[in-house]
Amino acid sequence: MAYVVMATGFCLILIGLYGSLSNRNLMRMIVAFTVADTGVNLVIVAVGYMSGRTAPILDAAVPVAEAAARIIDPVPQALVLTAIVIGVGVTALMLAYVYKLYEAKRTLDIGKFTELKW
Amino acid sequence: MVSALYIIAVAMAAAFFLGLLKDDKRGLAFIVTLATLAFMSWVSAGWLWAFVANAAQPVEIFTAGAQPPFAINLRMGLAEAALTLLINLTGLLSAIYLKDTLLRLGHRAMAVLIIATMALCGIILTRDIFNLFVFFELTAIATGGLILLADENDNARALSAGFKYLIVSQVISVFLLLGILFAYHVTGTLNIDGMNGTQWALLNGGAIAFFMMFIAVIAELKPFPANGWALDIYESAHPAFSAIFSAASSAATIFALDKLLLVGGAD
Amino acid sequence: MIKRFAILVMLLAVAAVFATLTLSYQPDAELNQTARYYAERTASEVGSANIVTAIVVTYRGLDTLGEVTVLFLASSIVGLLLARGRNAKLNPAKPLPASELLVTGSRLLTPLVMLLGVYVFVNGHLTPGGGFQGGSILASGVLLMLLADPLKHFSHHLISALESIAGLFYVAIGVLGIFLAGGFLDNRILPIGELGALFSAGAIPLIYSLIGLKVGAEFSSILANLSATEEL
Amino acid sequence: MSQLTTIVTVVLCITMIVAALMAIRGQSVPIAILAAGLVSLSASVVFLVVASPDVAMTEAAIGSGLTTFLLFFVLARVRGGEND
Repeated sequence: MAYVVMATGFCLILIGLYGSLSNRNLMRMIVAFTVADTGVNLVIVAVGYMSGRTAPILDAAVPVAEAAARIIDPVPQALVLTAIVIGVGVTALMLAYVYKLYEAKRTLDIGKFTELKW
Repeated sequence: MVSALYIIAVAMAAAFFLGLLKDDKRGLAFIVTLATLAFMSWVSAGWLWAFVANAAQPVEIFTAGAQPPFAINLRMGLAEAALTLLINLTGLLSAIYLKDTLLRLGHRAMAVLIIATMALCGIILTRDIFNLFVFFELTAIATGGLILLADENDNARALSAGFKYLIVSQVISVFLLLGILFAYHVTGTLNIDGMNGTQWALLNGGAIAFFMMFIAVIAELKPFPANGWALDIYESAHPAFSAIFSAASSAATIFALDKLLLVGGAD
Repeated sequence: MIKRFAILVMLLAVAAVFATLTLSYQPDAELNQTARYYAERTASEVGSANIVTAIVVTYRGLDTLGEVTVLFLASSIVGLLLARGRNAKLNPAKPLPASELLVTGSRLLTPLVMLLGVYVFVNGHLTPGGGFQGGSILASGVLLMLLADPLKHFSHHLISALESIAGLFYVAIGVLGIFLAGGFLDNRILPIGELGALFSAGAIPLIYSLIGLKVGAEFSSILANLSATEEL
Repeated sequence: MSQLTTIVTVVLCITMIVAALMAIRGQSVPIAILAAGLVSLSASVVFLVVASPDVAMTEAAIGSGLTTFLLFFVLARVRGGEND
């Protein structure tokens, strides 16, 4: 199970990176980055997964005594929470940039901003 | 000596406080900015003096009342004190030099400047690799914001340089995050000192995880192939910001690289 | 064409790295030392039923503080970026009024969405969910109001005031942790209470509610700034 | 791990990969954004299957909800340059 989810996560990252680097339209780059971020989150959660165990919530079903034997690794989940919100923060910032770039040059093609070296 | 944690706590409190001020109180906001940056420089100067003059021992600062491998800890040693002093002074001097731009742009730009300086100090102080990643992201976003301090006329160039910078920092953070995660999976801890003990890098998959983290942080230093877009940032951004961007963030990134070498087992 | 070929070659190298990572990965049978510590000690030390919340708010509290600052930065910079253009044009084009269905629907739904958001971040330490999820649900409630009435002028100062007050309280609670309890952001400044009760786990409900308000305010300010822009 | 959840996970993973390909290859940008939203949505269901409810809620609320809306909101503002 963990292998399936991890392999999918890695495929999403590759697809996202290819999409963002090969597209010329700014909006498509950002959409591809969103896909890459989702892929990274999938891989992170897949690494913390142990088959046959349950979610790290202590309640009637998982009493404190047997917690260590029955829950999966909670640390990657805490990291993914932070990674998702950072991804949204950067995406919102990039979208504001796209709006201002379009306002300045009336085009979304990254090639048109050619006064730069790249 | 004031605990080094106050560099981070006071900087955040000041940035959030600036949000409270009305838009017309920009003079007061600027004074608060200068006071915060001066306080941060004073704290790190105090530590530097403690280490140089009366040879104090490096201090570990624990958070959340738990031992380091299970909570985040910061270390204030001689190197950290000197580097944070460099960064805070750079922030303070560029705030003074940026006076008219900051007053024109209002309290939001000042909050961004304070948080950028705090994030760079955080990269140096923290002993936890995921915390290092969070501070790297903070620096990347703050740099994306500070580029806009450029003057009005060549706005398009600053914007496109900023956009390219954000794209490259997104790609770097993908690899850094994966590297951190597989390092955690192999060693079982996120703490830099905890990782240093076991020669984990040679175990299964550990070498690749370390290699990914290493490459990501080196890419942060903007070496030769990636310096196309970095040059444009220097040209289009405000000279004071170029000072922060080149001196302070490179110093912080090199120190982070040194910590990562520690992780790899190179003692 | 060359550029595309170069990208493909680079991605092939990256794919090879990922493949070796996947193949050499073995899920470990037992929790490693950090996860075992959290599994055993959360109930006694922190008192939160949701272990992930205990890690996010208390054990790795500095991460979450940095996290909230990332969102604060994003909303400030978006405000900085979009505010400059706005005062240039004084009379925004009149957007078409929202349809009747949307207005009445959102009038009914917005309070429910807000209630759900508050429920999610108040019970962060008991059930899955917390500040980030509750805050984004709050923001989608504000979003519904924005869609229903595009011309409704959101007072940016109120949103940024709420955001700053929540942030200041969060840092104050953090610093309070140094004096009253073990360290910065330690949640034992309030009694831990017994596991599973609403007012348990020390300051975690308080901290997560502040984070929920702050994240909700930040997303709303990003959306309000974006909605105040004109169609180009 | 019961057969059903494995099948559900495999089906969801395949939809994610197909949607991701559509997201970068889509004929028009709105279709690409919808495909990215679908990727996030099925990712949050996979998170549930992999026993991490917190992450599933976050991914659903922020990943597919807010991000998709932000993208559509800015796309509406930047309509002109869509197909170059």
